[in-house]
Formats: sequence, structure tokens, C-alpha cells
Amino acid sequence: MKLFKKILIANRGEIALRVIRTCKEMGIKTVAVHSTADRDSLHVRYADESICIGPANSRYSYLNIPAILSAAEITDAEAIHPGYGFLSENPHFAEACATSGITFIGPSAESIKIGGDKAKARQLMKRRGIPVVPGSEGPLLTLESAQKLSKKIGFPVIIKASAGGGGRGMRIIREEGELASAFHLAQREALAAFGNSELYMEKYLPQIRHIEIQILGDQKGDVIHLGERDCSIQRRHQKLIEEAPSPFATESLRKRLGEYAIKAARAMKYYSAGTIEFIVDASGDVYFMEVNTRVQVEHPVTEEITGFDIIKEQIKIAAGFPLSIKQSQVKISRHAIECRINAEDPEKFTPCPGKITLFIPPGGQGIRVDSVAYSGWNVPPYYDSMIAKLIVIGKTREEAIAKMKRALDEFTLEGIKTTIPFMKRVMDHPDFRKGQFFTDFVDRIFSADNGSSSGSEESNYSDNSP
Amino acid sequence: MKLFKKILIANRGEIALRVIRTCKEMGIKTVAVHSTADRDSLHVRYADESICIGPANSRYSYLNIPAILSAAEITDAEAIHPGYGFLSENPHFAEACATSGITFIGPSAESIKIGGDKAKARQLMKRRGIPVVPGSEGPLLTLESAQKLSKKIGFPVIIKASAGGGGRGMRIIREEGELASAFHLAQREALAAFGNSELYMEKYLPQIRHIEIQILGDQKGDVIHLGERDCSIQRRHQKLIEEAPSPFATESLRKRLGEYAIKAARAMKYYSAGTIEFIVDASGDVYFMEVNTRVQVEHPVTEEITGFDIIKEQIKIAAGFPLSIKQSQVKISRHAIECRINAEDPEKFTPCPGKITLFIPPGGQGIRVDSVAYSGWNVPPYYDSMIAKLIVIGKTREEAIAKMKRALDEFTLEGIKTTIPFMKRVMDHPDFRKGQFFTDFVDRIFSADNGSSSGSEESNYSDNSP
Amino acid sequence: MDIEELKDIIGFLEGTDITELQIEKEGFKVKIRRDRHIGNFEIKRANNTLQSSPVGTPVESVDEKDELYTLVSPIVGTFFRASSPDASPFVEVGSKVKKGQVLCIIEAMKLMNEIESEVDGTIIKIMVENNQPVEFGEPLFLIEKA
Amino acid sequence: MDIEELKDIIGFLEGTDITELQIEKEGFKVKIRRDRHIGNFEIKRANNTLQSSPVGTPVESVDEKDELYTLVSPIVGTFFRASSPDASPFVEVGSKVKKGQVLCIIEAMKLMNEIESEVDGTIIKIMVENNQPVEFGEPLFLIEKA
Repeated sequence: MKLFKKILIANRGEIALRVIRTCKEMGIKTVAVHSTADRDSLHVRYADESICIGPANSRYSYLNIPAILSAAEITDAEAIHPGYGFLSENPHFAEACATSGITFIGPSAESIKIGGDKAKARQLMKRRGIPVVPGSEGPLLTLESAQKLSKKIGFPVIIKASAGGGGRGMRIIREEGELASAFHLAQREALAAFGNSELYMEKYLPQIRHIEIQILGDQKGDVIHLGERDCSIQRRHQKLIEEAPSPFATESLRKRLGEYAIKAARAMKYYSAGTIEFIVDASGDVYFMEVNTRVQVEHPVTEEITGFDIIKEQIKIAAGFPLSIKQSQVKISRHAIECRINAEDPEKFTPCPGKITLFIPPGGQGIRVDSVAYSGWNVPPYYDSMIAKLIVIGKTREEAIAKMKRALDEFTLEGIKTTIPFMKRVMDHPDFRKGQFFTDFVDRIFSADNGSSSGSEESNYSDNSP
Repeated sequence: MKLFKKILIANRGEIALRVIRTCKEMGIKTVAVHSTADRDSLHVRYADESICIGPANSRYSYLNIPAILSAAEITDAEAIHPGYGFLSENPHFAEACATSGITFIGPSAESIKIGGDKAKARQLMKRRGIPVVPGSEGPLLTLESAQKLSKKIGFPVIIKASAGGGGRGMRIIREEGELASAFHLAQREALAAFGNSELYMEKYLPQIRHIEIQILGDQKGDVIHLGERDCSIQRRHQKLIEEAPSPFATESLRKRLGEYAIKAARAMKYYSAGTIEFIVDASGDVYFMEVNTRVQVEHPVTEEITGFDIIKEQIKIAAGFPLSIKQSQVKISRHAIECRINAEDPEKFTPCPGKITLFIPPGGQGIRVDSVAYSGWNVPPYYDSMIAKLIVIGKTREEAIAKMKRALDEFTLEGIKTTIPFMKRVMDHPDFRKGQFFTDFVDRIFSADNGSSSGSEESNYSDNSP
Repeated sequence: MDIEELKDIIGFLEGTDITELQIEKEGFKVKIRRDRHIGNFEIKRANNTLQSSPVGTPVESVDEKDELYTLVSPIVGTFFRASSPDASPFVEVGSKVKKGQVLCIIEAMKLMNEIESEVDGTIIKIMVENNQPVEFGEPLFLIEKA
Repeated sequence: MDIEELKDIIGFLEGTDITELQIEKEGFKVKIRRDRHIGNFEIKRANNTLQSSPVGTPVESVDEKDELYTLVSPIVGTFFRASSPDASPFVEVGSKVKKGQVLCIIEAMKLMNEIESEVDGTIIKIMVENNQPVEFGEPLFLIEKA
């Protein structure tokens, strides 16, 4: 078994740089690919080689499978790391890599397919005894079947696109009268966004936490997990802040989630890094939500509490190495929080691309910054608005919050608007500080702004937290 | 017992920012003081308040005791953190703070006096049963006494200024004929540099390691240590690279050094953070060298392997709190290396102040940067040339070196010359990688350059390392 | 202006931060540009606005002047001047070409992609060696338009 | 314009923040472009050399114009306009002052430091309120020189 000599990174921005960093530490050469809009990107600067693969429009560059495979061929790259987004969960890309004799650094195309079909994944997990939110067994093809099912499981319900993600094709229905139009709208949205109108339905749980388990599996079938992440601070199903461990998780909940996650991974014959996402309701009941068959934006919080390098493990697994970590070696003794700093208006969350005139990231103890930004960089308007991930590590959650407040305060990012002011508000919010929040937290603090003239942010939840 | 509400930092550069960061995390307000040359410094930008205390010349600003105490008075600061250098080891300053009713964040003036008198400290430690390098009992007042002693302990010998530090007033004498002129030169140098011509003599040990122990003591007399740091990579007695743990230290050596350090601290009734420096020779014999009665430049490597915040402990101890860490809680499971990035020519080590046109510090997992540099900052020519401390943390020494290489590679610092190229050479050097080096390492690699036409850096030591 | 004057100017510019100097003699015109930008990057977009971008136009070719045309590679791959190792090149410097005429092949993913001229004209320069990798947007041929 | 004139212009541009200069002679046209520094900081020293610095001169005062003089605080402390809370101020706006005359007191470390005028003239402005902290180099009085 041998490690790769050269890896091509089929991505851009911080995740491309993230992969380059680990490759450098492993002594592996790197090839960056980029669009014409990303010539000045740090991932291009820091890679050993770089290839322009297309224009700004990602359809012709970062999503252009032939261009990426050609780039791998002309640079003699032996493997491709897809990062997250773009082609990372495209089973055709994984297959095309295999056909070209290039190792895809990720799970099998079969695992990606299961992960991408939410309805099928639900069925599989249910059969393996993992609880799923009450809902449809298979895809919901007609309005009639949706109406029948909603009566059975009771309102409110939520319909989601089978092929979906990121909130598109998703509708919450609070009473029967809303169902028909919501169903048709969601179908249309799903078709437009994913080329597939298939929907499924679940019981809608209003006060939930989003808790996920990071797993690592090797090609021999060994699977371990690296504990949970709490990603409940979301806005329109987009994660904004993640932390590990979850302030909500007890030892017994952690154990249960870990066991379910490993069972889920085994059911999919999963290898590489992956994430099993769960819903945990206010009473502590757990439901499988979905599988993410790639490295996630928030993977650093797990790296920081465990000390492992998830990208390094991914690369070694792809090269055929067995897992180098045993479950008993996974020890969690610190607390990590990640804020996604986006080039967005901190009130309206509208993207604000443009030139960063001064960029001084925070430093010192317990601070990790994953970013491709620098003084003078133009944030291109074509891609994701995330420009930096700020991760802090403390001995306790309290210490981590104090560090995050300090780091946000210190973060100098001039020339464009960012979500830093929003992040500061969250860090100061009593519910966040108490660890008492659900996925509706962001909506609540914004509606509290509009609803009351007082500027103070009072606790929105009673003190008898679970 | 109460923590301070506001602290003034009587320093500049990265250590001032370092203290501000911890104060922010503790909820303590900060006052920065600065010279006219440091108006654009980040420590001024990030403090809650700032006061200009004098002109560029540090004698009239950072060393100006009345100006600093006045600044504390007019801002109602309750305590002063002196950082390192400047007034940090000046017992008169500690006393002046006390007289003004301001807490000095450091040890007692009495401890500072002992630490500052190298000959007296040697005597004290010897009485307590801590080995010292064979040499003079008290100060060497005459050439005759120096000649007599040198015959007793045998050449080579080294003479040092009692009040000294940083290599000034220091002379190595290899044979009797050199003694007279070296003695008088060292006296003159010591007088010029420290206002005190007192010298002492020690046996000169050619192949030594510089290993030091970080201690923490509270005002009740409890003392713990946080393990050792290896600071053997020096040039003209200036540390360039530090790491923890020492690649040379065995468990038994570590234990012995720790016990001596605690004994030394107790002998001085030491409280606050401090460092007991030792010489360890090639056969593993240990000798007390000196006490540093302040926080040191290299304290982050200890913070990273133990997880503690040394500045936070210093502040709590100064406020009268008992130590919050027990010796049994100090667990070392990682490896940290620090490179001091100086604005200097990497070959000649001549200072290169000037404007930094582009500054992109390395980021990602296991990287800590303590720096006040930013794109557009003018490194002033008046002060220390250190512009950044780059600290890396790995599970093993090998991993830490790989990370340091990657981080140095990534570190973008344009517009001025820095010691980054030198640091890269060290990281690639086989002796450094093997952990087989002594304090003459830097001289050896430079003389190897001049002595041989081949560019490759061969091992300078035989393989039977101790 | 003669060569000595030119050398003089060039020598003088060394050590300054001038990045562009234009002189026109008739009617007189001077343009001096200094680049005081940070770092080694050439920061290309000077303002924050969405600019006219090549979105949706995967192939872009640049008109240098009215009479010159640069054909750039529309794909990533390996550049071949002939249809097979034994065949003679499609074009040489000096060849007259027609719009639609095949000028080279770029192999990508084992597929041979024939790259056609987009103008009528004469090949002035072939900018890539045979059997070399090319990236998207890389100049291949300089063509003087007919 | 000849080469010497050109060199002259280029030399003149050094030390300015002008990034582009266009000149056309017929009909006359000039275009000057300046590139302001990044960030909010005012970066004060533009080159790497040691400049004339206030080393060794702990007190500096600035001549605004020939006829105006700004007296700055030579020390950090608290500014008092009178010798005691009951006493009347040393000077008011409009007061004529002599070189060496005490204008205020700055208390530092419980010591009352009398601050004297360095010129003869008239007080135009008192720039700090009574009983306020002042830092090193902070302007105290604006004096019109006699």
C-alpha cells in the first residue's frame, strides 16, 4: 500500500486550501484547479501546480467533470479530493474518476447514491432499527398519497425533496388546507433545483436540535465515530455556528447517537469520512435525518476536540490504508466552536462580494482560522459567500465562548460587510450562553428585534431546559 | 478576592497583544501604552484605551517609569502587566508600582532582585543542593581571583556579568593567556550594558542543551511546574527556536529538572510565572543556570502542550488567587515548536525594518500565530526585530516539524527580509530532525556553509546520541 | 528615439516602481503607471461591483488589436499539432487559414477535440509546443485577420 | 519633452502616492491617478529608512505655521489650569505670555509639574479641559507668536 504522490483538489476557497495544507504535511504534491475568476485565490498560490479549468460560471469550471479529469491527466495526479459542495456528492463524478483510473477521495459511488436519495436512506435506516421521524416509507408520488399520510402522522408535517439539501424543495405544512399548494410548489422547486421532483414527508418537529456524528470508515469495513457536533444555529437550513461537544448531549445520548451512526455507516458499507445527521427533540428523542457523504464545512470542531486530522484520514483511507485510530483512542476533553464568517449583510444576509481592503485574522491561543482571504483580495461574486471559518478551542464551553467573543472582536475585515456583528450577538445571547437553543434560534432573535422596542435580548425559553 | 477591572500593559508588540487577548477573555479592560513610533501598532488598536507615553526612544517611553505610572493613574488601571524585556525585571519598577498602589503582575521585587543577580542566585541554589556549573562562589572582583579560580576549575572557562543577559559581558576563555584581556573587556562591557561591572566565572561546557522549566507559584507558597522547554537553537545566546517537550529529555531527566525547579522557586519564595533555566550537558548532567522572573517569549509552547493560559494564571496569582492547577493535572501529550520570525536578513541576521507590503499568516489546524504584523504595517526600526511567533502543535515531534515546514512555506511576508528562510533550513536539517543538537547548532550550520563547497547539510554529529 | 535612448530609459526605470510607460511622439503623449499594489499579486478587479463576466461563455478569445486575433484553448487537455504522430501539422506559421478550419487537436479524456479557427487569416505564431498540456483560456495561435 | 525631463518627472513622482500620470500635448490633457493606502490606518512612514526621529528629544512641539505655535504635553498626567482648585487659571484665551511663563500644571505621580511657554505670544486656544488626563505629545495650547 502506498500513499499518493500527487492529489488534485477539485474545489476552491478554504476547503481547497484545507486539503493542500494536509497534503503538504503528508509530503504529497498538490494540483489546484480554478476558474478564471479565481486566479488570485490563495488555493492557487499555495498549491504546487495550478490549472485554469474554465470560466467564472462553476457549471463550466468547478462542475465540469471532463475539464477536471483532463487536468488530473495532464498533471499526472493519482487522486482527486472533491472537498464539499460542487462534485463532492455526485456519484457520476466518483464513477468517472474510477473509469479514468484516478482515485476519488471519498466513499463509494454506491454510498453517495444512498446518501443522495433521502427517502431511500430513511427506509434503509428504519430497517436497521434506527429511529426515523414518522413519515413516508418511499417517495410520495401523488397529492392523494400525501394527504392520506399527513392524516396518519398528524399536522404539522414537512415535505422535502428526495434529492434535496439546503432548504430547497422544503415546506412546512401546519394544517390540511395548506397541503395541496405546498405539495405542488415543492415539487416544482425540487425539479428546478435538483432535476428530480420526488418528495417525501415527515412529521414536523418544531423544537429540535441538529446533532450529527462524524464517522470514519476504512475499505475493510472498520468504522469509528469522533463524537457529535451541534449545528442547531441555522438560518433557513444553512448552518451558521457549529460546536462540539453539543451542550445538550448527555453521556447516554452521545453513546446512543454514536451507536446509531456506526450502525448507519455499516448499513451503507460506508468508508471515508462521513456524517450521520440526527434530529434530537426537546425531550431527547433521536431520529435519523440524513447522511452526508463528504467532509463537512464544520469538520474542524471535531478535529479540535479530538486532535485528529480528518482530511489526512480521508486520504489514507482512499489509498487503502486501514483506520489508524481505534474507537478507544477517541477522547474528548475540550470544547470547540466554529463561526462561519460570510461576506453578507449581518442583518439581511444578502451577499456582499467585493474587495477586502484590510484583513487581520485573530491569533493567539486556541484560535484556528481557515480562510483564503487576505488584504487586497476581491471576494468573487460567483460562489459561496463564506470567506472564513473561525474556530476557537477552550477547556470548557464557557472558555470557548469567551475566546470566540475576543476573536470576533479582534477580527479586522474592512471593505465589505460580513456576518461578524451577527456572530457577536449570538455569543452574547443568554440562550446561546446557557446552551438552550433549537434550530429556530436565529428566527427567534430576529423576530424578537421586530416584535419589541427594547434592544435587550431576553431569554426566549423557560429555564426548565431538558 | 477580586479580579482586576482594568490592567495597563507596560509593553508593546506581540506580548502586549498577548496580554490584551487574555484580559479580553477574562472580561478585564485594558490600557495600552505606546511611543509615538507605535501609534499604528495593533496593541494600540485592540486595547480598550491607549495612552501615548513618550517618543520612539524607549528610554523615554517604554522604560519611563513615571510616564507609565501616570498613565495607570489617569486611566484608573489597578494593575500593570510588564510583559518581557523593558521594565519586566526591574525591581525598582515593581516597588514603584507598589508605592503607587498599583499591583505589579509578576513576582515580588525581592525575587526579581535575586533573579537579576546571577552570582547570588547561583550561591542560593548551591546551598539548596541544586547543582551549579563549577565556578565562582561570589562575584569575581579582581583579575587575580579570576586567575586563581580558573586554575582550580580548569580551562575552558566562561565569565559572565552578574547583572547580565543576552550575551553581553560574556567571554569564553580557552587558555590562561586569554584571561587578562577578556576579563577587562567583559568588565567594561558589563559596566556599559548594565551599569554594573561585577563578573562571575563558570566552567565552560562546550556541548550543552538549554532546557528550562516553566513554574507557577501563588502568594501562599504553592508551586507547580508545567514541564520543560528546549531552547538550544540559539545564535549568540539569542533563542531562535524553542520546543516542548525537549527531544532530549527522558522521564527521569524531566522529573529531576522539575524537582530542582520547584526547589529553586521555593528557595526564592517565588510567586507568579517564572522560568528556571538549566544547562544539560551531553552526558545528561544538569546544572542550574539562572532564573527568569517574568513571562518568556517562548511561553506559548508550554501553553500548547498543557492547555493552560500562563498569562491568565499570572493575572489570577497577582490578584491573590491560589493556584487553580494541581501538579497532577499537568498532562503533556502533544509536541509544540515555536519559531521566532524576525525582520532580519536570514543569512547575516542584520535587522531589516520597513513596510510589510503583504502579510498572510499561515492558518489551519495546529497553527498559532502571535504577531502584531499586518499588510501595510511599518516595522519600526527602534525596537526588537521579532515580528511574529509561529507556534505549531502536533501529536508527535515529527508531526510538529511537518506542520512547521508547511506553515513556514505558507507564511507570506513581503516587503522586508525575514528569518523564515533560515527557519526552513533548520526544519530540514538532519540533526534538528533527529533531535540531536546543542547550543552550537546554528554556528555549526553556518560554518559548514563556509567550510564546504557542497550545499548539502550533512549530520554534524555522530549517531551515538545520548 | 533611438536604441541608446531606449536603453537609457529602461535602465532608469529599474529600481523605480513604474510598471508602465507609454510615449508617443507625434502630437506627444506620455503615460506613466506605477503599481503600488500590495504584494506579488496582480489584483485584477479594482472595484467591488459585479463586472461583465464570462459566465455562460465557456470559450473566450481575445482581440489584441483589430487585425490580430488570439485563439485560446476552450478546454483543458493536451495540445497536438497533427492528427497523428506521423501526420504533418495542420498548420504552420505563415499558413493561410479559413474560419472553421481545424488548427490543432486537444486531447481530453481520451477524446480528440478538433479546434477550429474562428477567423480567416494567417498564422503569425504558434504559442504552445506539440504534446504539451494546456489549460482553459491558454493562448494557442496568434492569427492576423484577413 | 526629452529624456531628462522624463527622468525629472519620474524622480518627482517618487515619494508621492501618484500611480498614474498621463500627459498629451496637443490640446493639452493631463491625467493623474493616486492610489490611497489600504485600510483605515494612516501608514505614516512610507519607506524603510530610519527617519529623523524624536529619539533623545522627549519634548517635541510642532510649528503649525510660522506665526502659530502648539505647545504639547511633555509628560503623561492630569492637566490643571490653576495652581489650586481655588486659584484663578494661569492663562485664559487672549492672555499675553512670555517664554518661560507657567501656563498650566500637569500632575503626574502626585508631583505638580509646571509647564512653561516656549515662546512669547498670545494664547489663541486652550485645547484641554481642566482636570483632564493628557498623554505625551497631546496639544495643550495654541499660541500666536509675538
